[in-house]
Amino acid sequence: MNHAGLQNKLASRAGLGVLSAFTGLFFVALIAPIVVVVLVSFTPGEALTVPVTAFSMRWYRRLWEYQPFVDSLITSLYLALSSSFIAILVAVPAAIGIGQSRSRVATALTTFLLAPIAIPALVIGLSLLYFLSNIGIGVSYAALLIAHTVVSVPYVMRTTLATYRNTHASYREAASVLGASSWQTFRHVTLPLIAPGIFAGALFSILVSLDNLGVSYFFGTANVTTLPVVMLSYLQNQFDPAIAAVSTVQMAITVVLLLIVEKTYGLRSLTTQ
Amino acid sequence: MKHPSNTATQEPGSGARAASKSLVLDAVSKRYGGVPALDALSLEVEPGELVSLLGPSGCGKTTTLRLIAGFEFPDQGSVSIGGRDVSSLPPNKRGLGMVFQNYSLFPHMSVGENIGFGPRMAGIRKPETQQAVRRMLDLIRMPGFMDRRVSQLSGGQQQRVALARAIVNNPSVLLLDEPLGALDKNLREGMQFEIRRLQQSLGITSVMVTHDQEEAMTMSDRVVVMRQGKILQSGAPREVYDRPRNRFVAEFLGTANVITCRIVSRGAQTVTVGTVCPDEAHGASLTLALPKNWTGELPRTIEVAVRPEKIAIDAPQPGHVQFRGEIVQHVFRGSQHSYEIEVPELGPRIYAYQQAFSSGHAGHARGQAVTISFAPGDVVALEPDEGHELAMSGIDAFICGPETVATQGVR
Amino acid sequence: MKHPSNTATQEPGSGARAASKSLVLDAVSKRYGGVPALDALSLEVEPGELVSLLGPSGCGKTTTLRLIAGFEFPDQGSVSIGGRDVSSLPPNKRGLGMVFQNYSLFPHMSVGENIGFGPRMAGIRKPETQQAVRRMLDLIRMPGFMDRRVSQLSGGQQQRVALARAIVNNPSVLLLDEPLGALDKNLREGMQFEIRRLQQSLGITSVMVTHDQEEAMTMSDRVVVMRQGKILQSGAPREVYDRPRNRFVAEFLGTANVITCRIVSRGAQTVTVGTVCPDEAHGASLTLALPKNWTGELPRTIEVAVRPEKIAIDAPQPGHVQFRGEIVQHVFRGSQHSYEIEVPELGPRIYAYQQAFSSGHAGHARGQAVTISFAPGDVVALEPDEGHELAMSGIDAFICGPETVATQGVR
Amino acid sequence: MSTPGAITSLLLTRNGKRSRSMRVALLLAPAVILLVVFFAAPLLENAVRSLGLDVHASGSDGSAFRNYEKLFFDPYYRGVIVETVRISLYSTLLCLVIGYPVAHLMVRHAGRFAMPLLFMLITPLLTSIIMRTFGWRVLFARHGPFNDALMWLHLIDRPLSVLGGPLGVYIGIVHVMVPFMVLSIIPVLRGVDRRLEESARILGAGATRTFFLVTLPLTAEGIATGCVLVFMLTNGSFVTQLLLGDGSVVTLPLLIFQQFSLTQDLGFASAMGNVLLIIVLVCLYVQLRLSGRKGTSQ
Amino acid sequence: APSVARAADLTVTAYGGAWEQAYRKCFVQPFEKQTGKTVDVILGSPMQWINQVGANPAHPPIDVMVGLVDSGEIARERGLVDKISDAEIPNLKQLKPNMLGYGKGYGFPIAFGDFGLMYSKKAVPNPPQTWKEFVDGTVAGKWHAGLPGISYVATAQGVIGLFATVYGGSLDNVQPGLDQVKRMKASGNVSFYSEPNSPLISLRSGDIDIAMYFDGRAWAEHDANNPDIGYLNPRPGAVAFPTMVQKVKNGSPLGYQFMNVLASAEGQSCFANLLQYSASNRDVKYSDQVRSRIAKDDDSLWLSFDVVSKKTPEWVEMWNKQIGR
Ligand SMILES: Nc1ncnc2c1ncn2[C@@H]1O[C@H](COP(=O)(O)OP(=O)(O)OP(=O)(O)O)[C@@H](O)[C@H]1O
Ligand SMILES: Nc1ncnc2c1ncn2[C@@H]1O[C@H](COP(=O)(O)OP(=O)(O)OP(=O)(O)O)[C@@H](O)[C@H]1O
Ligand SMILES: NCCCCNCCCN
Ligand SMILES: [Mg+2]
Ligand SMILES: [Mg+2]
Repeated sequence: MNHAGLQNKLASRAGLGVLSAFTGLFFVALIAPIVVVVLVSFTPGEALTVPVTAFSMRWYRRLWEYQPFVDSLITSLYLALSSSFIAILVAVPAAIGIGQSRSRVATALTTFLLAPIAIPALVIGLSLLYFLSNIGIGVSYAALLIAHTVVSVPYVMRTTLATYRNTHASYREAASVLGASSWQTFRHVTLPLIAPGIFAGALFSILVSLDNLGVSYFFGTANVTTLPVVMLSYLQNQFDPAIAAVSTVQMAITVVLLLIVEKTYGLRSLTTQ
Repeated sequence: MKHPSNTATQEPGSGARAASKSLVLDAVSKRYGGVPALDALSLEVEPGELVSLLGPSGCGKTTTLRLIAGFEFPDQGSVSIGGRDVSSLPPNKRGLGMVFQNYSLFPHMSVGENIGFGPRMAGIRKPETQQAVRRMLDLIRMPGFMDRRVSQLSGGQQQRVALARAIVNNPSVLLLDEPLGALDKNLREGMQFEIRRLQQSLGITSVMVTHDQEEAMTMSDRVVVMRQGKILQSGAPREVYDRPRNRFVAEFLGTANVITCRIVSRGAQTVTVGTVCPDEAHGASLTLALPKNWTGELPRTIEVAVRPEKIAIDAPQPGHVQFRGEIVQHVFRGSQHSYEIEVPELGPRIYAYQQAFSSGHAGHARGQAVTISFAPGDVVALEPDEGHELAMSGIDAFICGPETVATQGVR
Repeated sequence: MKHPSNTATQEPGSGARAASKSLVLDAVSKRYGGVPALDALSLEVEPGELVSLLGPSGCGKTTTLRLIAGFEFPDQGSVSIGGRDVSSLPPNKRGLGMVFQNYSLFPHMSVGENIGFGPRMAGIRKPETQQAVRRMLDLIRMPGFMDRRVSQLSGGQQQRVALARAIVNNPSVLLLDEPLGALDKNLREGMQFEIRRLQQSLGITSVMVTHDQEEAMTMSDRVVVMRQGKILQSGAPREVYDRPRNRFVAEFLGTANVITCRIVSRGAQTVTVGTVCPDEAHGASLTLALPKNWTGELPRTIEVAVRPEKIAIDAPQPGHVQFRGEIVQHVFRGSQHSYEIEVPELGPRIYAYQQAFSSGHAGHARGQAVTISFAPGDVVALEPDEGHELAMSGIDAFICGPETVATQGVR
Repeated sequence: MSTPGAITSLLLTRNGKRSRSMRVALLLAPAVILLVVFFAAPLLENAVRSLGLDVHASGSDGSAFRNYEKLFFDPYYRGVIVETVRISLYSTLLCLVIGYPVAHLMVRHAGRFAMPLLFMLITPLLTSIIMRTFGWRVLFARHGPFNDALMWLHLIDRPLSVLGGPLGVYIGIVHVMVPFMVLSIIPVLRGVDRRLEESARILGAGATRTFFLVTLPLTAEGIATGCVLVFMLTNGSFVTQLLLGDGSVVTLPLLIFQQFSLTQDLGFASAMGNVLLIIVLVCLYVQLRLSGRKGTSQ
Repeated sequence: APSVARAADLTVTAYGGAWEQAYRKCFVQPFEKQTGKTVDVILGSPMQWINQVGANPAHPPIDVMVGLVDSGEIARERGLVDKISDAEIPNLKQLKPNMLGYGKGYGFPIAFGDFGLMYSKKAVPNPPQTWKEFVDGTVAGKWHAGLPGISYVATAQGVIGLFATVYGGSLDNVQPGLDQVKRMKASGNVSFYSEPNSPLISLRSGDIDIAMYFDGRAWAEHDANNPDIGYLNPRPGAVAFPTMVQKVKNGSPLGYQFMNVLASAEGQSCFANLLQYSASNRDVKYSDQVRSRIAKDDDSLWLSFDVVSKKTPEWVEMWNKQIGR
């Protein structure tokens, strides 16, 4: 048929090719430093060196032996999960409230509820340290939980609001006409429909919490310290592949979490505002 | 299986008349931010009746349904179902069924779970719910679809599942908001039949909103034509079609040749009009029944309407009025021919339909001189419209002479 | 103002025949991931002609338009516009206009910017663009709308702006993909008129896709019925309506009573059939023209079609075939009455339309015994369908006897 | 109905006379109270502290507005404020320029690869900043893979020092921020009606003009969301600047960190925190105004 | 209000990793064995602890705090720590007097590290023997040098003080020192680092050839990964950075007993040999290797950290303005 048609196809293919090459490069750059960390964690040597020529689980055993890593990793995970859970409890109703509201006040409140991600974590941490100490909460797990929840709220609120706005009101109306009470409508219709948004927000807040040094910094106690604080303190005096190993373990745990979310709810919602 | 609405407990204060109705809206008004959406609207629906609400966009059809459903509450007036005032009940306490334009099937549930949602909410136990769902699936002729995902259904199938979900709980009133709006024409006509069949066989009192006038006439026991939050006319489809109250109704429900006539004289119940402009010298004269609500002084002119299918071409009958004209446009529409005829005595253009009786007959040719005729009984005198205009921008309006909604394809 | 397509430069190698056409699709095929969407489809459109593509969902109508527009490239075959092979040109080099179902007006631009987009792309200078936009606004009778935001327009106005935007550059071919699909019925009919008026007065060659058969017949010079990527039948609306090739076309374009008949004998150009099932003893017999493509062995039975409006009730004429039956359903549709009649000699049900001639006439009542009749010339022998079934779930099918698409409302 | 059921139904019910705003207020209350108490109040205390009125902090001598005087009238600190905004702004633009094509490819061409790509996209968020920095140091070392590859290709003949300057900072910031940009653009881009682009094409616009005149403006919403997010997050971060900039990039959050870790001048730190807050609020306000204006016109 | 539920009898602080392990082994465990009391160790950084105490001065979550000299000064000035004497801590008598003086009566150093030059023996076969040689060599491009940036907690002030002293200024006039840093920076042969591990990575990867660094960690890196590393204290000496311990005000009195262990010769011998730092107790026994590596008291430069602490905000600002950007 048409030789020129082929040419034209090729031209548009070439455009796509450039775009694909760019994106490929982008993703390589994106994961390269992370790949380095993972590789280094399997070195048998003392130092974090690249290229890694042999494979060893040595530093994973070391992890296991250095109690603060294990303890603080558990603390961090527990903290991330519980703070995002509390954030869900307060942010989801808020998102629904804003989603239903037609008023300007609610719009202004949206800004307010998003504000905690704009303030340096250190400022939030320090301010809260003095504030909480004044009201008698002091340094404790409770304080850590409060601080992380404050930072988690914006993420959960934002994604939930977006999903809620995307779900048509007629689903809820259909349910109530069919005899569902407000609670039943929420439980059986609204909640399942906005669940992906809630999970996406929770996921973001968990990821952010796991690496949030600034907010955790001031609240560590002997029994309750988060992984970033321990890592920072460890790095002051020692730099060995155990650090890479603990990072890899943390990453592996989050990836598993992600896969669970993906299998249960699908991650499409991550891409939903 | 009969709808249970009449057995509902009757509350004190609601009139005895209301009790015999399935649904009564009593002078309900609703404003949105100061702008009235419904204006003291009253409507009564008999048990088992299917009433269609018709009207231009924004006239308040959906608002009416939402007030009945309980999604909105009236500013004034009351809503009663089965003789019981439900004005302050939330939707889930009203025992209704509803079908939405986009079906609103729960996307996270299977077909069976969607249909079973109502019974489940009513606290019906699982085996009975399953049974009810199966009965519904048989009713809508989709027996094997219990475990299908909603996303795997075609539009027509979704529509039927939505219907099943709405009626499984034996609702006292079924509400349908443009239930067929999202379907294409062929499927739509099939579903009109299906819905009407179910509605009649189960005897469910129903209120439907549709944009499609023919659909409303085909399916309903009664059509209600609304404008700006008010009911203009309500009655059996044929009655409203044949005796439209005013020009708006005439033109909204099908096509109408509206002719402005000079008033010659007035009787007790009748008015005699001349069919040409007052400034012209000739034309026929007709004596017509006065519109019901006609009171006060007689104006100088009056509008009358004749439907295109009432006009015969070259087939005058005794007693019919006759005019000479010329075919200016001929459109073949399948089962009908549509003609645009210039009739000097009436004004520039008259529309006439002719059944396409025979494929051998080519229809009247453009330019052909014809005689048109119609029975005086098919001419309706219209009440003057209260300053409202059908929003038909782009269509020229004549001060005097026939004006027709341009619903004609043109060659 | 005449469309410029014929003046386009003619390239060597394109046939002389193609040059006289505005648009030629020559055996184009298109597959999506192995699944054929278009199958060696050929179509020629005359200058100034409006051709409508009709067919069930997924038959390839949109794909055809997209190939013409250049959004997709054919796997095989070629597309020529004004005698010039454009198969390999990108859309912006083809000089076309297009209107989409949802209008696709640029929401971030004003009405004037939308209409002026094409001239702007063509490098026309600002004052001239402004002038062209103003001319277009006059043409669509929206002179004051230059600076309006698109979101402030009604559906019908958006539709007209989309049309103006599509024709401002004097396109050689105008493509319309369900241009009126989003409008409600009254507005839709007004716009059919409007589009046809502009298309004819400017003489723009046009290809339109619509789901609405009546719309296609009303507006088009030619309708093309498609199925599964192929053209089944193409011709003037009346020709296709009156002489459908097979059952699919007959039922897709309006309503048809399809009756399965026993073949009695065969002539050179004709076939004689018996109107009852072969296992029954009585019934009328008819001699019909053989379908054009009829070759090979005669089957045992043949399907014939009669349109509902060709059937007279209680008004037999000489030479017409007659049957006795009983009214089982009567639906008032405004300008027509629709009857469902049980005719034992033909099978369970026959649909017949009757013009609502007089508002005084109530129509035939349910249960009334009637005589139906139709001219033998209005009966069409159908080619056997190649195993395709119209997807009409929920409608029972009879092995023998009339089958009709259930396009009837039912009381 | 269980107790939570009862409470929720109290909150969610559409009952007759209870107004919508009442319900909305009840739904918003927990979150708003939480943030008023544990976010706004501590920051307010902070603002007071920055005025030197506080009892906790040391070095609160001199005028109450000393800290702000310094921030607004000392050209150095003014410069830092400008630098802070500039870094955030450039990072935001970089993320946009890099992220948009990626989002475009993911939405329009990735097909079944979209999900794996999405996974990869959020990997930077999975590791701690310290380890990411280590990764970069290894990759961009004088004899690391990056320089080796360029040398091998004869593109350079002396190793480039990528890190330790503004370039390193931008690499580090874009690395973590670009996922937020892409994830904000994707849904909006997905929502763009392809027929609008096709309309432009058929009206004579080539691929490039179609993109700039139609696609880009139509994704303004997603771009705005992504930009605000990246801007806000960058504006509040310092670790990347600290670890990859080696002192070459000084921003307000970095100075705040210095006040914590070196001088313990918490009043000055708080003052800088408040300036940051003001910058962010102004940006949010501008964005809301912009999208609000669009909102009313639609 | 009581803010922290104390799990143990005593709460002390520590840096993580090898430091923590040595601290536990040499001090915490012996203390627990001696007294039968339990000790909790908080990992983190000095400023974190100071603020935790500062936020809860009446019920501090910490009893004994480690830190640097300047952070110790801040704690003292904010009134967060108790005065100490050999009445509560008898072992104070065994400490070298100049070092004890560093605590100003509110704490004492347990050990100190020198901040000298770590270099690659291959890349810098003839390392500079004086700071001036180092500066000139850097400016001349003989090597690429790593210097601590202002944001590297703990050492920047020492560096400013060092160059001020070496180049004829003083703690009251640090401009001459800053000028030299500026000079080196202008040569383009300097990288500033912000955390202690990057010089190690950079030295290994060849991005730098020489760096100002702690002796103990340089030797640790030498032993573990990089035998190419050499270390020396240029003349007139490297700044000594002691690790201070302080008793938190309103903290448990047990803290004094613990600090007595911290001051003990046995504890410090154990600790100094593990981390290769010089100890404050004059009776400490070093292994031969460690003795050869650690600073002699007189090649260290002892800055007045009480002055440094007061000057810090000013210096930070000067550095930021002149070198920072
Ligand atoms: N939630 C609302 N807020 C403000 N105004 C509203 C709301 N709902 C409806 N309206 C207004 O009330 C009037 C009636 O609206 P309604 O939806 O009932 O019309 P409709 O007849 O259903 O129209 P359509 O045919 O377009 O669906 C309109 O003017 C509409 O703009
Ligand atoms: N981009 C595509 N990728 C894969 N298949 C496609 C694509 N576009 C169309 N198809 C398939 O090609 C066939 C023809 O589609 P097309 O859109 O042309 O149908 P249509 O006649 O316009 O239908 P409708 O009336 O529903 O608009 C269908 O089977 C459709 O599923
Ligand atoms: N006691 C010797 C000095 C220890 C230095 N450690 C470095 C820690 C920096 N925060
Ligand atoms: Mg509506
Ligand atoms: Mg299509």
